Amino acid sequence: MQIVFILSMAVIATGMYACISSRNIIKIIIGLGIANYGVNLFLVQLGYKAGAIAPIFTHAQSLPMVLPTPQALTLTNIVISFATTALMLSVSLFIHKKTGSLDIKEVGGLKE
Amino acid sequence: MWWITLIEIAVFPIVAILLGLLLLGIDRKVAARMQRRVGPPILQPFYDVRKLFIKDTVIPKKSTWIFDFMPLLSVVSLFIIILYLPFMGLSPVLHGDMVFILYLLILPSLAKVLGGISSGSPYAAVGSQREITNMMGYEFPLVTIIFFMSWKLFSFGVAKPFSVASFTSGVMWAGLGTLGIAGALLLLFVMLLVIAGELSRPPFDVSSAGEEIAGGITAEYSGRNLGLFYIADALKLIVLTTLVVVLFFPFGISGFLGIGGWFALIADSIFYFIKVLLLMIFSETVLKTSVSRLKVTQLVNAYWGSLLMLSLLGIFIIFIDMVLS
Amino acid sequence: MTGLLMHLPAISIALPLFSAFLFQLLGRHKKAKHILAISSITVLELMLILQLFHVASAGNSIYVFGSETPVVQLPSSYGIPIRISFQVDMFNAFLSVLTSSVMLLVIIFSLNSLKEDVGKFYVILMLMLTGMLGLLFTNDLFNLFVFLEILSLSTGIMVMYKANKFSVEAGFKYLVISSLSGLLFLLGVGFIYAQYGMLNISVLASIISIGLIEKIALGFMVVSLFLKSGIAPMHMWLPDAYGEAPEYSVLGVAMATLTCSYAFIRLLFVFSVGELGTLLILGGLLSAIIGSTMSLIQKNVNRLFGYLALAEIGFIVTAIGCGLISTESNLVFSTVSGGLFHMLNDVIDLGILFFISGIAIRIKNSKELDNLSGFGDNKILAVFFILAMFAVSGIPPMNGFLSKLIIYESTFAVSPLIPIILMISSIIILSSLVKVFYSIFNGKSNKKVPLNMMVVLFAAVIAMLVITLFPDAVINNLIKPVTDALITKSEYRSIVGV
Amino acid sequence: METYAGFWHVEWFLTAFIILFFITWLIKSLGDKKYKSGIQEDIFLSGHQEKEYSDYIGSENLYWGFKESLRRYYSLMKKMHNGIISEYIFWFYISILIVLTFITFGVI
Repeated sequence: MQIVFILSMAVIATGMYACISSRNIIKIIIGLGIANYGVNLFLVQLGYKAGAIAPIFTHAQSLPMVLPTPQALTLTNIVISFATTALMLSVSLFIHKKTGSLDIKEVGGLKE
Repeated sequence: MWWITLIEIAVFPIVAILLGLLLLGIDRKVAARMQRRVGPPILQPFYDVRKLFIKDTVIPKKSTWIFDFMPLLSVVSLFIIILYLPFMGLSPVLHGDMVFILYLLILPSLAKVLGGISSGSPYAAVGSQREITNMMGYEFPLVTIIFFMSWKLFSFGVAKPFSVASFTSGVMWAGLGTLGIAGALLLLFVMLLVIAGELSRPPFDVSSAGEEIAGGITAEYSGRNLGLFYIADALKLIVLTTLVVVLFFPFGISGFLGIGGWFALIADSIFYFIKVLLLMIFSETVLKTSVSRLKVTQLVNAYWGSLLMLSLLGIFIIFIDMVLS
Repeated sequence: MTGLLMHLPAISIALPLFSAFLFQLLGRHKKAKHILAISSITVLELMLILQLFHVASAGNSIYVFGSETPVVQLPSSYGIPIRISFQVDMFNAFLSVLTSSVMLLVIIFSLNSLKEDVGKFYVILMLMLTGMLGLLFTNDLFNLFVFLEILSLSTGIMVMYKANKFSVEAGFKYLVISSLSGLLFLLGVGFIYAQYGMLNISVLASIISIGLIEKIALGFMVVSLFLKSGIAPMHMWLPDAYGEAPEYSVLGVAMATLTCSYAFIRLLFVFSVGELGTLLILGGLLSAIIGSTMSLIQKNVNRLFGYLALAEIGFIVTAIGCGLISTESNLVFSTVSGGLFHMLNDVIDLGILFFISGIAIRIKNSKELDNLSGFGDNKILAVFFILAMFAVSGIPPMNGFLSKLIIYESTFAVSPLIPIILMISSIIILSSLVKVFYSIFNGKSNKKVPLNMMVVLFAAVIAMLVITLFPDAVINNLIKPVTDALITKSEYRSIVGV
Repeated sequence: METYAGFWHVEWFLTAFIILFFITWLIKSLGDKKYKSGIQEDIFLSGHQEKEYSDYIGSENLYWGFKESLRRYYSLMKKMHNGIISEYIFWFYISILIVLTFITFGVI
């Protein structure tokens, strides 16, 4: 149980590290995506019970079920992160068209 | 009773103008005496103002309507401050808040700056941005001292530590050891320099530097407007010296001499006039004749650097004194 | 009538969403879209004002989604409140009225600035409004995350609405910042859910015992909201977003930032986490200093006002921080009421400044301070700008001075250093506004100011003058109940009888 | 309006303002009546005025004195606001660390 928790924290940490260390906009978006997967993993494992089955009620065997709420949270978070990533990718497309490069140093036009 | 305050509201400003112009005259006379020259007559400022009011008022083509309105606003705001301060040793006409007075002190120089920048001349523009830099500079030590004093009143348990009445109640300097007096003198020294800055007197007169920017803010002003700015300068002298009197010497003489009624009023006002006169002489006449002008960059360093450190040192000494006693 | 009042929280979210959907059906009829936008927001505003009066008289009202009767106490079959619920108290009712009136003014202000893409603009504006109202009313942590994301996405698109090189970059930064903050907020929510298995704020607030896990969870949640409301070390995106947003809807973006600051104020007070007060004060002072000093050297007028907004957020956050730290009750009350009163004044004063700069940019169609001059002969605009300048920098008798007076004279009891720094930064704000005055109101040009912009400006100035002339009335029957609603947490917690 | 440590009365300020505004306007009207109002003159320039007005003092070099005296502070600010997104996010991580250490160790 603790291992999954530590793993998800590690995934979040790598995603966040990717955001600050990469110089390319696409890599920042990928970093954000990875961090989002980390949070999803953390949310899903919250409701985990050993030996329990997925919380689907139709034709369910009479075994204990896993907690459904965190999975609902994860579903919504996946949808939201999908929308955000799609929007950011289209924006980076636009940035490339306007400034001709994806490097955050050239793109960083708004100085002090 | 309220009509008495209305009369006071109308009378006090006129008295303040006369007193201010008189003080300016004395200031120029003493400065001249210090440089071993005769100097203009004491009533010279009155003649200056009369001359200015007779002259034509020239309004430059490029200036906007604000150019003509701002001298008025500058004088009105100074009149209002006088009502909130214990002018002539009497209790203030209207009860005000120290933070309110601090902010209202900005209005006259702000009006002067707005008038300057809308006068269209580049000299006035440079002069007014120097005046704003000067204003940003001297606010720091001024605000530090006043907030420390009200915090001191607050630690003494005064109900409304920010109101002017609690400043003049004399609780401030009640229990002061020798260390406290040294700290208070240091704060007084910083306050005198800050007042010289607010009046843009020589060491800090970057905004109306005659030589560099041809008369600074009031380069384009003439006639009535310049007369009003002259009156505003005199009023500001009165207001600031009264502020120092409130902060550092709030005690009256009549209680000490034990005379009552009308004589007490006269004695108080004379004592007030002496206090104001001495403060003016030490704060800017001495400075005017001994120190030359600072550059704009040195100005902010002087305020935010050395003067601020001095005031913090004074505050620290007083704090130790409070802890000891 | 009571039926409508009962469903008001849900309607206030549904109406903007539904009208956002309707815009697509109207096709190319620009006139119809304008009418729909204005009418839907006015109806919404009237309902929210109605709700404000209802809450003022009848106390908090709750709305539980998906249960038989919306106002019933949560079914406690499992002992865990499962459904998502909205709770409306004086604080968020007051802010919702403020938000919707700001959005109404923004819509009227941008009536003739929109070329052909009218529908797109209104859809984004309506989504922003939905996000803001949802963020204000929600009583559920995860629901707060969802509305935070809706608000962030739509505000990000609004920032890059002008689609030029700089605004796209500012928008991209806004989106990256928002998704990062949403991510960490969700992490905090996850921790709370792991510990208590429930997400309802008022129930959590009544049973939470602040341990290590709760502290870390609240830390994550609150920091990500600090980032979204632009507090000091994490503020760099704010001037970019305000500088590059379209000049007629930049006030909407400012309102989005203030709504995020509502979110963390609500969380801090409901979960009564006192430790963060010192940090809030440090962050507030730092943003006041950075905001004012950086606004001195700006060349783009909206970017300069962005730094002013940052400094104003610094004032509000310092006051709230002092409220969190201090224990003596009327000190807490006066600091928090100073902060909230300043929030109201700040929205109005910055609104006037943004409207005037919007007018100047629209006529001169350039954002640089140097080529905005030419309004020297426009008397009304100059008077309004001077009044707004006095108000923002707190010169008596304007409304900014009232709230700053309350803030100075209450935070000084916490430590005299705080009002000193705040006062210095408000003097520097004054000088940067003099710089804007110098570059806009000089020289003569007989350009006519469009009517709808003047109407909006008049409305904002009238609101400022009302507060200036009747401070006691505004404080006693608006700011006082709002502060009580925020500070006395008992009613907020006990609404959900578990 | 009562605040925690002070007070503010709008009505006194406004009455004083109106009365004194009238008095000052009277003082101003003491001035020379005969003067031809609005004598439009050119501004005083030691040399020939060739440039348009606003080219003289652009908004860029206002407050040169203030910027010059706080030179180190402003260079630090320029480095801090350099427009690179990963720097901004880095500041966010620093703030997370500060807040978390602050809140866990309960330093008031």
